[in-house]
Amino acid sequence: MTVKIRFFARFRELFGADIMTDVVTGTMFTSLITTIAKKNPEGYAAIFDEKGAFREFVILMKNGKRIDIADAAKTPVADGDEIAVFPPVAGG
Amino acid sequence: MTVKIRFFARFRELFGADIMTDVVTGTMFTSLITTIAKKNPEGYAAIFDEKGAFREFVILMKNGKRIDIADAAKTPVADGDEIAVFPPVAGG
Amino acid sequence: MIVIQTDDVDIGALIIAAKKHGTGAVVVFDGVVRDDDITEMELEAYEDVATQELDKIAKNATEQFRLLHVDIIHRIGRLAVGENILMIIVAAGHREEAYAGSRFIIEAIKAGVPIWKKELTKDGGRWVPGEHGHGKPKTS
Amino acid sequence: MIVIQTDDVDIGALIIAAKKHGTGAVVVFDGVVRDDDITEMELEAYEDVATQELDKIAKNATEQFRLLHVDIIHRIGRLAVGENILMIIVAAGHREEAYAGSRFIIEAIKAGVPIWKKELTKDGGRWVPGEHGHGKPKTS
Repeated sequence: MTVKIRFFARFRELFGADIMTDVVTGTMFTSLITTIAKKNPEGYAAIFDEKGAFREFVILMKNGKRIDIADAAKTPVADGDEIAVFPPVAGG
Repeated sequence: MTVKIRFFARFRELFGADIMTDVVTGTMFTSLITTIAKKNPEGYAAIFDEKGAFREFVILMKNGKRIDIADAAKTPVADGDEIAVFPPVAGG
Repeated sequence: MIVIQTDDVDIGALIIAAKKHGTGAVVVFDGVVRDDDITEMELEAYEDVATQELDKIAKNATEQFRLLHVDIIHRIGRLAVGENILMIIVAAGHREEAYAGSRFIIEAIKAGVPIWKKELTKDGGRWVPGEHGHGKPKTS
Repeated sequence: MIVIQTDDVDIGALIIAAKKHGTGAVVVFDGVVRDDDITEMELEAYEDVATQELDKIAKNATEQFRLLHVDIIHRIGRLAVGENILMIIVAAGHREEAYAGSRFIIEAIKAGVPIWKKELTKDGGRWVPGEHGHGKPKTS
């Protein structure tokens, strides 16, 4: 199954805007992002702390809805999902 | 000596916009307006109460500066003064 | 521009002109003749004094809220429903100052500038009572 | 009109269009690229989600402050110093509601709409930190 991962702002500069990736059924949000992020050490360090946990300010979304960092490890992704990972917003 | 009296809003409708009047030296603000107002009973009742005192909401000015009602009886007018009498403001 | 006049102004052009160096926020207040079953609104001012008061209010707001630009245009004469009565254009470095400065100016105008409004209706008209009975801000 | 776009808009025309029946006050907030020693500002949005969030914010503000009209135009792309970033046009019966509604909308946008700004300088650029660390309004 295929999932689209979108990065914005500083994370976009590190990873690119959109990544389409094939995942196996049952893959969780956190493990998916961890796998993608590990391909880029600077990007990984921007998103994850030394213990491998999402940095506290990172914002996660699945199909436009916020996912709490605490829930991300047990939130599965499904075919066609749009996952977003971004730093704090600064519009206006 | 000559003084200009200006009425605004409802008071203007009752008395007219501007009145030029000759007064003797030593005339006080309150007595001047009382004299003018008495020529028009409806106008008088709009500005003065039953006891002949300025109604509490009436605003008085001399040359663009506020005169307190309490001070008006002992405030003299001088040649060339511009006196204004008006109801509460409602701009904006 | 601090002015009392019969003519309307181009708010869009004033916003552009308000953007002085350092501007991060412009706030516009536009008071409009509301359709309270009226045919027209008639506005009257003690013009010299009202203009002086508006100047003072703009100066106070500029100092107090570090505004970079202030326009106040108060119209007089007969205005139809939907027409602009009062336009306040304020520029500041940040939004907090722009909003606070704008609000300060409108409240000060309502409280003490000698301008009056009469609502004209099919059956005649009535003078709009001021929000502040004595022409000064309420303290309670 | 609730929109995220690169183009600027004519604020004067939007004010005129905002005057729905019953309007007594229009308040405009115009956020501008401030000259903080930058060459340009670059704005980026998660467009679909940001537009949905702006729609929600406009709806909440309309209900909470009985607004008669709301426009939110947030620009993205490269903007020069002095250019409009965000325009909020709000109409209401009375000024209290118009000011409060306008302020509610800008604070909600700052707090939670996925849009980002990068200040471009001679030496490179830096992403503007959000006012709210977690993308949610601070509770303290």
